[in-house]
Amino acid sequence: MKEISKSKYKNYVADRSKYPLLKDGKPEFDLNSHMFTKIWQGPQHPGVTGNMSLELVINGDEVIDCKTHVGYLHRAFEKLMERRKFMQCFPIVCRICVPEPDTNEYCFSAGIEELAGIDIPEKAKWIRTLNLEMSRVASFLMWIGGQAGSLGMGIIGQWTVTMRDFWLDLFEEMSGGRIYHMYMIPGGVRKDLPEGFELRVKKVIKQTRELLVDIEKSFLNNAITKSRLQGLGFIPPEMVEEYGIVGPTARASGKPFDVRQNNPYLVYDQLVMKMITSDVGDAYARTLVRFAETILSIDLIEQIMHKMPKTGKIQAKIPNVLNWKIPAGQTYIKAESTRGEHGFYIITDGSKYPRRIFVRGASYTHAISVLEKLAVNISISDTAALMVSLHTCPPEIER
Amino acid sequence: MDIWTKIFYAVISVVIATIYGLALGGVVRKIYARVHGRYGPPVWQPFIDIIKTHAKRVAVSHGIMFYLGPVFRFAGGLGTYLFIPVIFGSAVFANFSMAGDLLLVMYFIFFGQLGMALGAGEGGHPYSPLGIARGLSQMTTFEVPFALSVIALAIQYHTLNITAIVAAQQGSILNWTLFTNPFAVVAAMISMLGMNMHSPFSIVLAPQEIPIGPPIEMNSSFLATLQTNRGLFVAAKLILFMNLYFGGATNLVVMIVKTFLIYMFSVFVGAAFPRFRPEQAMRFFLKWPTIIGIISIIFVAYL
Amino acid sequence: MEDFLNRLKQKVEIREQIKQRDDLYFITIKKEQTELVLRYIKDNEKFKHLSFMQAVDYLDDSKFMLIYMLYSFSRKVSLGVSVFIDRKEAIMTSMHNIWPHLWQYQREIKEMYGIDFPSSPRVNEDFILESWDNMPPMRRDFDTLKYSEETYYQRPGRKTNDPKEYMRKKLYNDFVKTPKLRDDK
Amino acid sequence: MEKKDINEVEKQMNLANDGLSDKEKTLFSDARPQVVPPVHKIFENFRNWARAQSLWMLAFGTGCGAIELRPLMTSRYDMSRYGIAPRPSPRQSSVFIIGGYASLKTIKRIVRSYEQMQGPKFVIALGSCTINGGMYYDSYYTINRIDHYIPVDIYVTGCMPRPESLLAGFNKLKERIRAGRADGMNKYAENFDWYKKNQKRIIKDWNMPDYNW
Repeated sequence: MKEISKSKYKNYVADRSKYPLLKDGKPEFDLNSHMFTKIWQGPQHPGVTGNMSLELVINGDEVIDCKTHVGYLHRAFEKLMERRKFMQCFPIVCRICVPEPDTNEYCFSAGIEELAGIDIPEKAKWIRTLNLEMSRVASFLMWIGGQAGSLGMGIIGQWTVTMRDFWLDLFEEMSGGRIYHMYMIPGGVRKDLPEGFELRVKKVIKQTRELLVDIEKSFLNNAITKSRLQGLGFIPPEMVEEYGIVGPTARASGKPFDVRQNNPYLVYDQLVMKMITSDVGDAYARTLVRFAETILSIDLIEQIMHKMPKTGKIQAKIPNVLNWKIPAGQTYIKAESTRGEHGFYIITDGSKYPRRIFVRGASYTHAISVLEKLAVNISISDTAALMVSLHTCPPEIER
Repeated sequence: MDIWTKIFYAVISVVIATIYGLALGGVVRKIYARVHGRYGPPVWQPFIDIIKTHAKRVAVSHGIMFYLGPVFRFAGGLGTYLFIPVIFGSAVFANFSMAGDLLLVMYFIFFGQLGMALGAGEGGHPYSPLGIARGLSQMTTFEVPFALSVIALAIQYHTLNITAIVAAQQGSILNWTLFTNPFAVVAAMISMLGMNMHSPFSIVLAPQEIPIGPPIEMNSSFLATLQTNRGLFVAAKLILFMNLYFGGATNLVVMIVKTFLIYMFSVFVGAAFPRFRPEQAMRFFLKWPTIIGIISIIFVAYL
Repeated sequence: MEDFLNRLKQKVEIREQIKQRDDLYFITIKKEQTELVLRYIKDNEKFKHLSFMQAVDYLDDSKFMLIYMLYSFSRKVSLGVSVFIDRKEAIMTSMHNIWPHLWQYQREIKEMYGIDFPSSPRVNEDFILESWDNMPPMRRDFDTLKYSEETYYQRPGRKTNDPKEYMRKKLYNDFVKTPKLRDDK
Repeated sequence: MEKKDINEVEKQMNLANDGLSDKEKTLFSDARPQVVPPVHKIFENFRNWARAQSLWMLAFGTGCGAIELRPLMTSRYDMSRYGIAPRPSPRQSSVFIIGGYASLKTIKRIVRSYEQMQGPKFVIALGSCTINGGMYYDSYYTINRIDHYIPVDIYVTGCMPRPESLLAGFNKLKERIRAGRADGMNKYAENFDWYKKNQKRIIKDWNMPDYNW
């Protein structure tokens, strides 16, 4: 793997000192002064990631103020789960984040298992890890396409989304579903891996590796990509912990924060993996880190396929799901999604229904506080690229 | 030749050029699709699109200038085309070429964008003025190397008549401007990238930034006019470049082959690069292409 | 970790302390001491990362629980700090000065639970819900099914089955009807 | 007879635009949408054919269904073969794909975008949640059936519908258009008051014009 080195340009820090005036920490504009234009970027806009919107105040091409508006995808999952039984909750948790549903499934199932005191079999753990890593690859592939697309290079998106489709085929073979898998049920996984699955995974891995080489040549080493992404959305290391930044975004700023390695879950402690960090902290560094993470995930899948026990139980015994009462307790389960720390906070009260389930998505801070801070003083052409480089996913903000 | 015959010929030539331009657009979509690994839309898709946009039942207008926008744009395309001799030595495709038509053509290339600015501004959508500001400033910058290159041609051939420039390049392939004045060609071809608005210079239409910019409010027949103009304008620009730098054409087949190859330069660059930021694009045109343009003038004037 | 909790105990009153996992602890503190505790453990005990802040409705006890989930990079431990506030006077001190991104959680809780955080930035703006005129929806006495039935048009034909009966029919009915299945081979 | 006349008068009357301030009222049109009858049959058939062959869909991912549109755009399913292309502006697009559940906040934007589209316009609703609420039937923030708010031409069921079924939906829509049955625009204009009443019932802060031209 190529070392991600520090680049030579000067860091770009948002500077509010020019105009407008700040009053009580809020910028003040006189929109009638003909100096500022207010523009809504989204929800109907091809540049925003999913269904969210930015309320931008611009002066010429420069963004002066940015406010994120979310809630367009609010389905009230947390409310719905309060009135569903534990097993009934399961099919709807995966709908929380569309590009990467498996992390939700894992967090929910692991939380339920922890509170109910169920140990899942060894092989189920391996299959879960495999599933999580596969979903990471699929999500990253889509993200690379989005990052290139936000810069107007549609070709990368075409290639990667097609490649993601082959990964979805593997999911379909494994679980029966393309997008929503509902595979990691509480107590294990739903079905064993099909016969010959390993061979097909290897084939797709080979194709993906070839594609990634192409992408590295044509997109990451492209002079225009570099000139646009370098220096964009600079996150200093001090900001990481203050703003709750996690995942590849934090790692690109030099903070080694990876749930898989800091607090290993499932079988991650048995896998060999390297912490991928960069000390630059701009959008290009984030791109490189995520790209390296994709390769890392593929490596991990190969390791898992190699080390996974061939036989064994895949489901622990769980009580009758229709009358499943889980003793009172609370827990917080977290896992590493492509955007960072993804967690489920579950409180039970001894009844058939959960008392409260809260889903913590990494985009919650990335898309609101961090984006609003970083979007100041950049060109309006870069807002899409910045948003994608933070890998925002609106459904996990509003749930 | 009396004026009516001339006008009749011009109408034929405009229709053929428009059809050719639109078909070229269809082929380019197909090529993009193949680069993407797709099958792609049929070649005649642009024609169906135009029929469909005309077939809309409602058209929302935002005022008189809104009508004038597409009309001005189309007039720009038409004006550009009508003063370029398409096929050297053909009466049908001679159009209204005359002494000094090169200057008129350069004016018309600019004219359409100005008209569009008026019309799109009337639409009232905030992305329209952003797109117009980008378009006009980019146009100003890519005109610099192009103008320098044209000045080099004027010095080289001692004329501003396109027919005369084409005539001077006849005979051998080595008489083409491409070989007699390569610097001018390089400067002009780079500015053509900006003119055709493929990436990396697609900053005007940039769907991810300012969703398709100026024509965002254009609907129904307004849009259909713009689409028709796009076919004609692309053909006109390519024919202009073919005439000025690649020796013109003596028949239709040569014309189609040459313009197609010239366009492919733009298309392949477009498929392989992301988009510039507006200020980067402007800085780009004012740097190397301009220097090359100046070198080309020095090359023909003093060497 | 135990050292840290003992140190904390000397300073403030910890009402409840649970060790859920090796890397997950929960403590309950008094409402008045929240800001003090949070500042102390953020600045002195390196719990710098705030994973989330949320509210839980205990309708039976007429209380809200607010939980701040912190994480320490150096210890690799999560710590949930929970506070109980009264349900009728749902007001809490705003902590947005401690973490710059805390305001958005407070804004969401204000909207979803109706717990007020005076002086928190943009706390009264719409966050997720737009044009909402009912009670805060995440409160437990809000009936979402009833609201949905009253507000939105239902398409007739949605059936509700008793899962027990339905599964029995689906799984075993065929088998009972055609018992020869097994003999076929 | 009298009653009918009143209705006629009412239909001619302009919209109230109550949600707007006095200053904004001057900026927006207050005309009602009108029913535009099709032209002569032969021409209309030709136009319908063109409409069916060139479907520009609005790039508005209203829900999770948007994720299956991307595979549809890329080489595996490649919808551009059928003349379907994404278009960023509602003014220029003719197909609106409702990607699944529509939350209250989104339905306002859906209505607004739908009204800005120039007719004839078609709506494809994806997923079970647009038909009867699907698994969000009891959610307080998602609507249960979309056809009470905008006219729908084609439903594609499933959660998620696969790209193949989406393509099948597109082909069904084409058949409908060619047969001249996809007339959602006129349906909307005819039943304008009913649709508006339903929309205003759930969108409490109606701060846009009654019809977004």
